[in-house]
Amino acid sequence: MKIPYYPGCTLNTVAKGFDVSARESARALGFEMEELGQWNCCGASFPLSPDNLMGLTAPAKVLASAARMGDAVTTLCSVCYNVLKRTNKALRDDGEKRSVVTGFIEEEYDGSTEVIHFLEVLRDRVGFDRVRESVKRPLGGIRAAAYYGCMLLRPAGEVGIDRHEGPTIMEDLLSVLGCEPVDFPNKIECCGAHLAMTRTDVVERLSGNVLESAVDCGAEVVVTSCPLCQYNLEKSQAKVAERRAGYRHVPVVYFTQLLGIALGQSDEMAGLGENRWDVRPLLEAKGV
Amino acid sequence: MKIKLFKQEIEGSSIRQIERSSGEVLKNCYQCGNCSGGCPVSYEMDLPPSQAIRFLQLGKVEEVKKANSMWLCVGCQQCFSRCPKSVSAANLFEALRQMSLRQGKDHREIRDLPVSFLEKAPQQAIVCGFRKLVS
Amino acid sequence: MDEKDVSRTAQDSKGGFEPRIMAFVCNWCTYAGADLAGTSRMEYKENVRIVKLPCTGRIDPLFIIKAFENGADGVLVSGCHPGDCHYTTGNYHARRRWIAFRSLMEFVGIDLRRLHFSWVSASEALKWVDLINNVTDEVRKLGPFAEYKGLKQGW
Amino acid sequence: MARIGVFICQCGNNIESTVDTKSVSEEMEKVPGVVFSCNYKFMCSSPGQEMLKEAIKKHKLDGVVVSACSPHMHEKTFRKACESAGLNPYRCEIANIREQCSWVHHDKTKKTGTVKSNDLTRMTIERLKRNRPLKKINIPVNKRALVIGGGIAGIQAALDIAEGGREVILVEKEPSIGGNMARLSETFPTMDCSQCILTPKMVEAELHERIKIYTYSEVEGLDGYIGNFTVRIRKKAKYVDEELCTGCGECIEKCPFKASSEFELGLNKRKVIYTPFPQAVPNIPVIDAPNCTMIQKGKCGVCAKVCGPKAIDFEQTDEIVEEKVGAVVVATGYELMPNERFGEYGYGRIKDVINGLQFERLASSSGPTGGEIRRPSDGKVPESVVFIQCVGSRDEAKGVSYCSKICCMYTAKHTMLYKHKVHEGQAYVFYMDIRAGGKRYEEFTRRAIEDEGAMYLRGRVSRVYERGGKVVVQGADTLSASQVEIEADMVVLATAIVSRTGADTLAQRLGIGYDRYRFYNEYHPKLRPVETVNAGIYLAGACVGPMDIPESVSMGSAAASKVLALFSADEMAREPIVAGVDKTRCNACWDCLVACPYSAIEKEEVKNRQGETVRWNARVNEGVCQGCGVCVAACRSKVIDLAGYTDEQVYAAISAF
Ligand SMILES: Cc1cc2nc3c(=O)[nH]c(=O)nc-3n(C[C@H](O)[C@H](O)[C@H](O)COP(=O)(O)OP(=O)(O)OC[C@H]3O[C@@H](n4cnc5c(N)ncnc54)[C@H](O)[C@@H]3O)c2cc1C
Ligand SMILES: Cc1cc2nc3c(=O)[nH]c(=O)nc-3n(C[C@H](O)[C@H](O)[C@H](O)COP(=O)(O)OP(=O)(O)OC[C@H]3O[C@@H](n4cnc5c(N)ncnc54)[C@H](O)[C@@H]3O)c2cc1C
Ligand code: SF4
Ligand code: SF4
Ligand code: SF4
Ligand code: SF4
Ligand code: SF4
Ligand code: SF4
Ligand code: SF4
Ligand code: SF4
Repeated sequence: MKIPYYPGCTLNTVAKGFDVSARESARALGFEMEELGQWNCCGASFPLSPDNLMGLTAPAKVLASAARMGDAVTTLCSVCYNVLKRTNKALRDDGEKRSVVTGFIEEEYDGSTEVIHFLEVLRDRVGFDRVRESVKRPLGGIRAAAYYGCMLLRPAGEVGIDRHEGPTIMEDLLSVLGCEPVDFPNKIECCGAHLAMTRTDVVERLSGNVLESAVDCGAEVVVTSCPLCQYNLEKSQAKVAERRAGYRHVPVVYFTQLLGIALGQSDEMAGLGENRWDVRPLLEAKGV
Repeated sequence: MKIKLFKQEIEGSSIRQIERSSGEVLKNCYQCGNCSGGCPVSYEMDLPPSQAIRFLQLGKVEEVKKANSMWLCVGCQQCFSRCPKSVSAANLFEALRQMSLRQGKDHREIRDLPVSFLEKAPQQAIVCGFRKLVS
Repeated sequence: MDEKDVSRTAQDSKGGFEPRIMAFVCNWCTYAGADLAGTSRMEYKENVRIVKLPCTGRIDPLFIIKAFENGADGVLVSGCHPGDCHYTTGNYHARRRWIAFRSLMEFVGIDLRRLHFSWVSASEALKWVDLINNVTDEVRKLGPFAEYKGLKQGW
Repeated sequence: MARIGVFICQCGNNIESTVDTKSVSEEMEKVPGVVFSCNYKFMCSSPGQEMLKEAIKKHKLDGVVVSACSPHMHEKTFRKACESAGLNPYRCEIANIREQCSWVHHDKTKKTGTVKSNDLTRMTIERLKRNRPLKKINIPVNKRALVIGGGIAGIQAALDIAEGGREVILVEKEPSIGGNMARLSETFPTMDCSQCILTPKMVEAELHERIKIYTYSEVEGLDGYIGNFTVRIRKKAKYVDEELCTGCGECIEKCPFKASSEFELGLNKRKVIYTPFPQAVPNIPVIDAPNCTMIQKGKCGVCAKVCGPKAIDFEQTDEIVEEKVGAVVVATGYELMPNERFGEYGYGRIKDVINGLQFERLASSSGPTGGEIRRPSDGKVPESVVFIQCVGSRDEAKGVSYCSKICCMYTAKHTMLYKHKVHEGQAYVFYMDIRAGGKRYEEFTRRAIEDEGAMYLRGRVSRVYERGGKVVVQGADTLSASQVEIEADMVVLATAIVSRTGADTLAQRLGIGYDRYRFYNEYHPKLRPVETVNAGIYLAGACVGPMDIPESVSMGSAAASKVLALFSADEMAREPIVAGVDKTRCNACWDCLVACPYSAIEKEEVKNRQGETVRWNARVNEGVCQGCGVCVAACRSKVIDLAGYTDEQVYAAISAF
């Protein structure tokens, strides 16, 4: 099985571990993530004004490129997923928009390519049972909090890899890998996103709330699917530690990193070294 | 605050432009406050989403433009996903930002950003941020 | 009178003093509430004997004196909540009557702690159970109402 | 000596598990007067009942005690069984040894349960010994109904009763039936035209062979009790002979004088001889005597001259008629609170401040402006209208504390009517909450806002004043936390719905209850919403509290079905649990009369042969008495008693304790 794959700009740069661990895991599970021959940045934000067609052109180009490779395209980053999926829907449902946008990018595209997140690939195409069978190093009951944030889930009806108020897809994967998933109230709250650029105080507060909420529920590691979440959560730990006596930093990792380790990848391959707080001691302590 | 209400403002051209640009119908909002209740940044907003919408309903666009709310909205869609009337404050704030940016007023100067940020931050944050905050 | 003594002995044979409580209740609210306690299989102290009347407004204060004379150690009166009376204002009449009646009770030498008033609606089974248990406990603490039985005259 | 049979039920194991029924049965045999006693597995089963019947016959029992479940369960069953065995059903009593003994005392040794069952059964036996056989009371029923008030609720009740085959007397105080609904333009939530749906019903009532309508009439008094009322009706002088008048309207046309129209709420004038509105039923004019120069000063008489059939009769006087009926439906409706109470809103001072019903008239095609929205002061079409909700309602300080329930809906309707007629107009509504609970109601108010563009402002208005031909409204919008000012052309006040002036007087005449706002009290607000404490008198429509047309109609129909049920038998059977007075010993202190919640006690005059009053005594009207026993406890002479719960019976039960 081969699946066209759109990495997006961030996975090509600061989030390499996310990318590599996923590709390697796919290989271990018997399928190939085939990077799009030609791609550009998706724009990292879906244009919220229906009259802003400019914002649709970049993702439309990505989709058109994917269409040349297969009937579906997968991504890892939550933001890419959100932007591609929404753009795709806009192009599919609105003929007028479609003709303007495709005219502008001078490529044919009808919206028929399916945008699926890597988690969906694992659940729906590979099957979590297959994943379970392939696990070589069960993760020793490590208590992992799956953090979804906004982009995987909202707006419901347009995106949504799972129920938008109570998703469990990531937890389901984590328990297959031998983790003990930790449910926590803030798992679908925003991390502060691009306010990292303007209002670090807000980001620190929102991401801090996520961290505290996870830790209070017993999390030993927080698992994400988005480089921006990852960045904000890691960056905000210092502030949490400042305002909360006895706070111990929790490692924040991509779900693919844990997947890779469980499937037997080396620490380097899984990019564990890229994380600001190392998850390795924790794994060792659990006998992984 | 004291305001006078005028039909000309309630149905004014700015209001119509905001509605067109956002795809939202202001009258649909019945001011239940769910958006403000769930918005992760409403605590920092001069006008929380529902109140911003209220001023737009009354035709008072300037009140909303003066407020910091639109620059704080991160587009997380929590408001929309829980709105019983399917109104998206996110879309309305986007429309207001566009209105402001299209007049060439940047909310953030690139040169003000710390170098460390530009080095470490994920590309997507920078791309997205520029799209939202800079014309 | 023989039968009565049989029952008295039976209660006393448990050991300590077991008070005898007479309850005057209205048919619509409290009687139905007590029924509900039964259908819900709740459990309460067995010391109470109910006399059913259409309405608390039917209760003549002399009934109470008569009950004490006949060996009751405590008396309970319970009906519908104010405003809920099946007969619209019957319980309100009852209430007004009690106010005048209290002083009479004291005058004839009845310890008012032996006399309890309450409102129990048809759905308040639990309240009924608590009421009986509490009244029983309270009257048990007061001991037998022997003084009053001495005053008994024939009716 | 009594011959009493005692039957102790085991209820399978329900009683037997904690009560030794055999021992109870043996114990009861020892009680004087008991001639038979047994225990049985299921007393209510057919064999159980058969056993009871046989025992009655075999042992010639004159009384039965069944110790079993609660009397609320099977008292009827066993009384019926006794009756079929020839025993008076009221000679059967139940001792409750299940719900109030075996089920609540879980002592498995059976000691507690058995002792208590002994007591309960013995107390019941003693009560029974002193019980007299009672006979059900039968009251003849006069199968005609009186309906007071000819609004939509009263019309509906009258039509339903008449359709059910019974005669109806409909009394209406105005010259026409129709009530407030006749004033409305279109009606929420469907927006059908009020006149179009009401007029056919009015005509149907007028033409119905079993409905007799008295308009311009009021109820002066009511005597009697359920099934047997006598009502006195004052027919006010119309100065027009109803038999002769053809309704041609010539008199109205020619009458040279005018007065303010009540129906149009002062927005228009009418002639001194008039019908309130063109579709009036009956279509017979009345003369407004205080304004008629002929009646006041003996000058004019134009109407009499032009009247072909000579129907005008200046000599007419009020007439009192008596009717005999078996049931009464009260449907006297509502009024609006006088707005003058709210000086800050300028009603009465500022011409362009009007109330909701006046707006209905402006919007009505048969109204003073022919359906065009024009403001009263200068007839200008208002470019903007401010509607103020909750005026007087939910206002403890100056108005009433309740919510008038329909004004949110009619205000939404008004904004739509306005928008339909004045496309460029802007409606503003000040509200505290939008209360639109009802089928399709919320959707209706949303339509006013979303589709018709009414601007709703959450807050109250503090003051209204005139400035340069405009009406300035100053209030708040709490949603934006702003003080709001609007320059409007007209202001409409949604004033509180209140009870009719004189509602209390009528209630006193009828012997029914009313609350502090003079709305009539239901027997039970949930379970008997159309009945009153006075049996045979029913309620319908807004005289009970603010309500809309669908509710008023439902109540009208519900009241009618109660009346028809009452009329379905020639006689009414009543439980014989009623009070009775020992008349010779009654000393006429009237304590009982004051205490009785149902006014069931009457003063009875005893005369000698010469026709001189020798004494007075109390008498219980068995048709009215509900058997509460309040009078018994009230009588200091101990001469009034309650069948089934006599003093003697209660004392016997106490003594057996
Ligand atoms: C501004 C306004 C708009 C409304 N719009 C709507 C609407 O769109 N849809 C809707 O469903 N409802 C509407 N309503 C409510 C509607 O008017 C009432 O629900 C309905 O009229 C109640 O009917 P009724 O028969 O109970 O009372 P009424 O209509 O008040 O009729 C009572 C009748 O009894 C007569 N009467 C009073 N006292 C006596 C007496 N002592 N003896 C003899 N006769 C007496 C009166 O003269 C009157 O004819 C509106 C109300 C208002 C104020
Ligand atoms: C949480 C809550 C609190 C409430 N509190 C109050 C209160 O305090 N005061 C108040 O006035 N009201 C209250 N209500 C409203 C009240 O419950 C309803 O008004 C009332 O129960 C409606 O009665 P009903 O007979 O119309 O319907 P239901 O009570 O629903 O009875 C309908 C019956 O029909 C049966 N049935 C359904 N379909 C069929 C079929 N096809 N064939 C045969 N039988 C069928 C059902 O089993 C049921 O027994 C409350 C409601 C709720 C939800
Ligand atoms: S949640 Fe929706 S309806 Fe409620 S206030 Fe916000 S936008 Fe308006
Ligand atoms: S999209 Fe904007 S307004 Fe809506 S909840 Fe998120 S931050 Fe708040
Ligand atoms: S009569 Fe009552 S107690 Fe006896 S069997 Fe029947 S239900 Fe049970
Ligand atoms: S003119 Fe005579 S008949 Fe004609 S309406 Fe007047 S009173 Fe009646
Ligand atoms: S007599 Fe009276 S009613 Fe008749 S026309 Fe003259 S003023 Fe009018
Ligand atoms: S129905 Fe609406 S306007 Fe009328 S009193 Fe109630 S809340 Fe106020
Ligand atoms: S028993 Fe009750 S209803 Fe009957 S007369 Fe006495 S007080 Fe009135
Ligand atoms: S209270 Fe007794 S004595 Fe007085 S009037 Fe009534 S019945 Fe007669």
